[in-house]
Amino acid sequence: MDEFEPKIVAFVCNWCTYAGADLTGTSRIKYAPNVRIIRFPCTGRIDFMFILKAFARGADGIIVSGCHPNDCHYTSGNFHARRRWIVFRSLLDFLGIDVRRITFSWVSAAEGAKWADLVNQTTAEIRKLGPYTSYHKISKPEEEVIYG
Amino acid sequence: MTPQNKLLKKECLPTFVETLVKGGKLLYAPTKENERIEFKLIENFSEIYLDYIQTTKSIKSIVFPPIEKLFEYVADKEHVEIKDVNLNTIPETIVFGAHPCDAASFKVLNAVFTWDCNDEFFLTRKDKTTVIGLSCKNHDDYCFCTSVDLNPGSTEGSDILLTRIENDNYLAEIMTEKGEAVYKLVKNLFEPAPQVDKNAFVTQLPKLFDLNDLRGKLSFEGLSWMQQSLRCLSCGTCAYVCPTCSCFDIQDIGNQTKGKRVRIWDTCALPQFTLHTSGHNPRHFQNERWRQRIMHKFSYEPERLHVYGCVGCGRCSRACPVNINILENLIEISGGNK
Amino acid sequence: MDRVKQKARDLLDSNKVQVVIGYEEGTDGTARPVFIMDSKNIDKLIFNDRCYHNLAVYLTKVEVEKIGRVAVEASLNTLKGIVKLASEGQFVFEDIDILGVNRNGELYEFASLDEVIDYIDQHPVEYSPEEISLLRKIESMTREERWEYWQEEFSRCIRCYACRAACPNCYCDACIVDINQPQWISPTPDALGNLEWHIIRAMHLAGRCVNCGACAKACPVDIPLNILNLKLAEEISKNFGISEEFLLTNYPLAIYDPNDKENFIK
Amino acid sequence: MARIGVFICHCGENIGETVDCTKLAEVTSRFPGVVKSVDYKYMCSEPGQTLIKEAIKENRLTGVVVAACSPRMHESTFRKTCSEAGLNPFLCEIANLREHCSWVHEKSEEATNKAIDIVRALVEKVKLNEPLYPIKVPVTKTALVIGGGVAGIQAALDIANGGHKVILVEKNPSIGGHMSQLSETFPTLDCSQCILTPRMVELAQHPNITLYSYAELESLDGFIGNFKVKIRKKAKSIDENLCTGCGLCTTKCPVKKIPNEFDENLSYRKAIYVPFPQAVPNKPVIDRENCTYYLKGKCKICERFCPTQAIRFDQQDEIIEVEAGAIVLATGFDIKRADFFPEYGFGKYKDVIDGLQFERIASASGPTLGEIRRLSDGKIPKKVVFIACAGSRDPAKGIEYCSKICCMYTAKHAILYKHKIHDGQAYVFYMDIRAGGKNYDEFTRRAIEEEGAKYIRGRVSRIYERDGKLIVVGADTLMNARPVVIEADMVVLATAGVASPGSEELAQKLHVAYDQYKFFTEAHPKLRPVETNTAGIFLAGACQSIKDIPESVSQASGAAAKVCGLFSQNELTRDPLIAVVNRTAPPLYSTCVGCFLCQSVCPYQAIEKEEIKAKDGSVIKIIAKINPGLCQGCGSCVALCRTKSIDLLGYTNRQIYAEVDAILNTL
Amino acid sequence: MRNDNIYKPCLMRIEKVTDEAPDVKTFRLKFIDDVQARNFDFKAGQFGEYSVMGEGESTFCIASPPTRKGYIECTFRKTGRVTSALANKEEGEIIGFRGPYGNRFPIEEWKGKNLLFVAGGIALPPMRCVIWNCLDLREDYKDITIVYGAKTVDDLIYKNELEEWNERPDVTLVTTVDPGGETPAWKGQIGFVPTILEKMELKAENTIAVVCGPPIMIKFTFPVLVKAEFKEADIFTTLENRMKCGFGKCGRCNVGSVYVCKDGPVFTYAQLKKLPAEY
Repeated sequence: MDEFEPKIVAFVCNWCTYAGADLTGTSRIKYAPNVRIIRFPCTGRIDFMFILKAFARGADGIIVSGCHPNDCHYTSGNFHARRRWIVFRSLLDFLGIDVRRITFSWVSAAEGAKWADLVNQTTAEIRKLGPYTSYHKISKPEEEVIYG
Repeated sequence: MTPQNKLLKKECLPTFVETLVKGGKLLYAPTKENERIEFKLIENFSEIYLDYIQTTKSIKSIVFPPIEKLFEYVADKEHVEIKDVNLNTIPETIVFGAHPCDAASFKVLNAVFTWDCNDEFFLTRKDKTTVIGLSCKNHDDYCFCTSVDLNPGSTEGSDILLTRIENDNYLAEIMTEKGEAVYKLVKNLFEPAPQVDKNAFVTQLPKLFDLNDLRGKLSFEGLSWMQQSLRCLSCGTCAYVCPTCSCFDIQDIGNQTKGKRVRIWDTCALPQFTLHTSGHNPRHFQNERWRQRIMHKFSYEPERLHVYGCVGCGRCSRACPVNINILENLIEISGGNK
Repeated sequence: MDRVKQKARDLLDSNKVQVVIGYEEGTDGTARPVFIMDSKNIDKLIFNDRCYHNLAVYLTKVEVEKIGRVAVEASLNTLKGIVKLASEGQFVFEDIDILGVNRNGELYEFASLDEVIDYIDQHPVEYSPEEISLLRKIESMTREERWEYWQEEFSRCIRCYACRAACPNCYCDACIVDINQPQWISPTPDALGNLEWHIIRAMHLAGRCVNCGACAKACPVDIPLNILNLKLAEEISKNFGISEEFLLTNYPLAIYDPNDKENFIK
Repeated sequence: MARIGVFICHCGENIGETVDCTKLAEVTSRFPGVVKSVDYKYMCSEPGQTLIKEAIKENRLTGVVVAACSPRMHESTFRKTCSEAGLNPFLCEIANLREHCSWVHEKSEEATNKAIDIVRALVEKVKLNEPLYPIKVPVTKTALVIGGGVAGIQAALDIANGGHKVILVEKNPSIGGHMSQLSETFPTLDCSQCILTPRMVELAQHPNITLYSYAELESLDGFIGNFKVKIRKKAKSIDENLCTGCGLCTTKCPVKKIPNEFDENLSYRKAIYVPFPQAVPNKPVIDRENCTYYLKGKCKICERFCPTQAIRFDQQDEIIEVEAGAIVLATGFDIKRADFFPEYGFGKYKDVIDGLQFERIASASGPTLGEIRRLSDGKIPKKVVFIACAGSRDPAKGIEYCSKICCMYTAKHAILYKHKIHDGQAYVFYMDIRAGGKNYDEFTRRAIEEEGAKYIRGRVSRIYERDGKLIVVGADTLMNARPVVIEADMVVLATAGVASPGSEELAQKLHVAYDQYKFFTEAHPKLRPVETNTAGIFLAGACQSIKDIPESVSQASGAAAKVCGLFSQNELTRDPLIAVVNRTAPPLYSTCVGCFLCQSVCPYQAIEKEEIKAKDGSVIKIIAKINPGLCQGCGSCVALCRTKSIDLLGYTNRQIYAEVDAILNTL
Repeated sequence: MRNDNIYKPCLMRIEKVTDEAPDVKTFRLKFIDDVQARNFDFKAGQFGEYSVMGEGESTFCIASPPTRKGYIECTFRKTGRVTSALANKEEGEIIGFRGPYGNRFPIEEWKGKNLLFVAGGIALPPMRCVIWNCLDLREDYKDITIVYGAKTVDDLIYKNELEEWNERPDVTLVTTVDPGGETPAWKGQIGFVPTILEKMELKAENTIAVVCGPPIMIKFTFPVLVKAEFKEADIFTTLENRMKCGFGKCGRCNVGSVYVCKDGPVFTYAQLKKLPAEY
């Protein structure tokens, strides 16, 4: 059997983390190829449903990252996002959803190395946790309900 | 076939059930867990709870599941392939301990799903389902099967109907070939039936209104539809617990290249049910939707399908979050107690 | 109660309101909402501990708006619902009349929304021991147990949306589950669809919920939905140090404190 | 149907070495909707761009994905390319293969697979892109400058000289600000008034400038290019048109003992007064709090003597409404005063004074006419102790920042003192000498080396009076914290600079962010230092943080340049990537339910209320409306909206769903 | 398995896409399966369920006449999820089709009569089917008059066919646009359809009227026709209730006891008057 390769989606803000990941590239720092980035203008734009949708579509792990507090390009987007995450994460945890699979992070445009570390650490962590079978199982279109 | 009566001693009941379970069919029966009584897939007789008045949800899910896959598809730029559901994979199923109201509901569903063209999903499920009914020992204030021309000992819809008689033994009325087939599996458990008056062993539920009266009084305009329904919150509970409500929606799950088309329950109580894309909604207000619910069951279905869309199980009233009691309203419409 | 009835009668007779929304005896020993448009039916009105429905839910319904001005017999939970709805601009407080008596047995006389808020403030929310113990029980489970627990609970969900319909704060014209471009929430009553629905419901009420429990009471299959709301209410007050009074008229997820603390952002 | 073109750049070997571009192009060509998929050595080169342009035309492309370097690098390049080929530029997306893939992975199948996923996501996104057009906002070419200190004056003059109208609002009776109070300025020691007064006069006479002194901002509405401003003109109690500024009234006024704010309360003024002789406008105002007529109902001596009958006791505050396209905030700073330093006896001992008071004493136009004398007994102080960092950099006092100007002005004070009292001895207690700036360090060294000021590195713990002397107790940290006790005749505290009073209220009126010390916050600390987070509002001078004169003036000129840049166009062009509220068919009209919870999440106050009206004018529904002039496209409201009534152009919910779907290869 | 899956669509290839008006397109569709193509038959007025896999189904009429064999056409406006997905399809791609469903215009009964077609906006497609059907059997009918209006000139659909009808000597075509919707080059009428109709000399005798359009247009057109002494049973229209299944099971197209999907979509004014106003 093939070794499990985690599928990880990263939701990142344009101004800090996306640029930070650019810097990782410019610095030629190598990291695990398991992460796919989706660009947002701001962490404030990241709807929590996107996280759920990514899990439902087969992601094993998720990275959500943006500007450090006080660094938001739009002043407060990351502060609002942080509040939402605090609440959302506690709800997910309460429902038994594996919050270890969601890495929230601040990565600035200057933190190319941090981005590489973040990706590597998250990939290693998810690799350890294995595929997110319990969520994927309920998401499969093939699953049939016989008696509801 | 000619119906035949048998006796099933109470001590044989567990063996009866467990033999059926071992026979490879899925067996659903009422269970009680945390005060919740529901039909569930059973493995042991001990899970079954028969002293119930009514379950929250009906047995319609077995023949008309909340989600029914209609087909799967894969598609790319130039090809679309539709993969049929193999109806042979639908399991043989036994519903054990359903009350006569539930058993009778399949007839109503059948009328809808065979009107002009046959819905094979429903029909296959129905054909593969054997209903072992159980006459009612008790009723509550929500029950009104006698008012919709059924009764607590009615064999309508049951392949076998059990009635608990003296000494907690069961009178088994074997009504159909499907019932006969089950009977044959466990023939040795049955004894010849004694002469009993079945009605003495079922609950006595007075008739509270007359269906024909009701139908005669129903009118689109002029009734207090609004007064009756103002309390209504526009949820779909009544329809989803109803054994005869059969409205559905068709949805695709997946994306344009891979997925399935499913049928899922829907309800006329939600405004979206009839909402046009243009924004126009023929049944915008709740009283219009409430009227549709009552008219559909007691006027349109009898007119078009020759069945009444109600078996008097009272589930909608019990489940209603704001105590809209359909019996109360039907009595009001039909003009009082009979 | 007689004074409440008298006031209701006066309001209807003087045509100051066109409908009184209150409680009456239901058919099974429970109380249920009643709509009285003719003062001769006023004697149906009751008010007691069995009157648990949050009547604020009716104030945003098109069917009710159509009738005219409303007087509502308000329990504490209904009052909270009213304050929340008014603060979210769903109606003008002055456009409704409030019926009921306070703990001293005096008729409600609220001149302004602020007075209602003051009144609510004097009667802080008390969660039932059952609610709290269930919450703690779930919290003390392992993650896998919690998953199993909720999967089992949600498996009963038939997506009848009674929870939504009974909630005064679920007043959106187009609920997110009805939006299909994109399809936010899987519309099917299966494990995924049910999970997504209950997550979004809890999230949309986070910081807005008045903890009246109407959702759980409405649920025909007894899913303890209010525990989700309760959990988030606790999280919000714990994490953001927000008082109940503040919550009545504010939405904590649309504001922030630069010093909000968390322990999970790397 | 979407007709998407995918253009894969090798970037020389930067991408091509790691990612199998040929395979990528081949796989991509099979994606639904992709009608053209090519790879090329350098897509950003002239031939590369031509390739794209030709493909757009030949294949009637409805969308383009360029798989190349980061969009931060060449997004605008390729969008322009598309635009030149007739494709709306917003129908072009960049797949970041270089920074996010080839440069960070080794050559491998995984790298190519990742590249495929990245391109697939962008292809699915671009299918849902809509053509967008830059938003045009008309510009009112009038600037509002708030604050008439040196920064405000500079900004106003620069803008006015650029040919645009300026309205300057100053809360005091005269413009000039703190600079007009100063004696000399560092490091050149030229007379402050001498350099400032001509600018004040120039401003007063400038045809493009309207000055409202003794006025404050009442309220602000609108957005960049289109602000609607209400200004409260406080009643001066004189008719400015009639008043000639002869000053007779001020000499006749019987109320004499009012502390003179301009002189830092070291002298007195009348109830009707001109703050200082060079004031602009040089016309008096009546201080109603101290005027006998307003207090007791009679007097009116000024009215009796006024040769032009210009006194107006019944004058009311006036609200003036003006329109402005841009606003420059130049409200300056203040310093900490008396009760902040009980340990230094400030306020208790007359000869413990603050820096501004020393400026006034040292000023030729000041209360002592430039002679340095003790306030207690008028004697010449022979020993003066200057204490820098009085309050600044002191977490215990709640001010953690450096007030920046104190090191320099303390050195200046020491020099001025030495110049005026040759046998005097100046002592300076300091923490660090911060003298970064042109000729600044030379200046402080001059104070120490040439003017003989004794600099002691350490803090003063206590000051008390004994026998008419001020005993200053401190420590010299360069001498192992050896205690230092100085019997001084005068102590000058370089008290911390703070935000000017009312900054917070003003910031709230303007919806400008401010920090914990109430200084206004710039849009970006490095790259947008003169802009606020509210488009069209700019910062000049010490209202942002304490600054010295040259810095304030530079920033003012910077702000003026920003304003002139803004005014150089008749219409503002803004990126159309903004939020929009949906509209649907009746009876809903919009799925927006008007809860307006989104309003508080918007950092730009861009969410307004909009009434949907029936044909008869009755209001059917009130919904949110995004002001395209204000929205910056952060999308916070979009994520917050429960009914998903708001969407963000360029990052719509559907686009992101499509991306999630595609990037996980569930297609 | 006994019968076919009634929910399973036939696969059809898009042969031709025509842009009719902003957001309005016409597809010409051909069955991929020869057997299905051979067995397929329909009548004017019937409708189908058109689907894009993964997006769902949408209901609209068959817009081409049964007299033109080998293909069907449909015309739709991009409004919801399915129609948006359909609008993104292009020639050569495959979509699903179920049908035909519903009743039909009884055009055999109209033989020897005059026909008046009145349509507004995007409601021309069901009418186009019956118009072409009758034109293809031209000798069966007497005078044929078509009145068609839209909001603006841009919104008029089937522009080529309008021209064709206009040039035919055996058809009287009146086109109109709402006031303000005209262009400088517009040669047709300006005004709402009922108003234009009122100004025409309508002959009710031996004439069948078919009216399709938005509810507001229909509401004002019926009285005009009645005033011109059309018999209520001779005025036909189509209802467009929301549907999902198309064959009387899903339950949402009820108007009273009538199922629009089975008993409709074609109704006479006389029939409509007996129905509750729930459409």
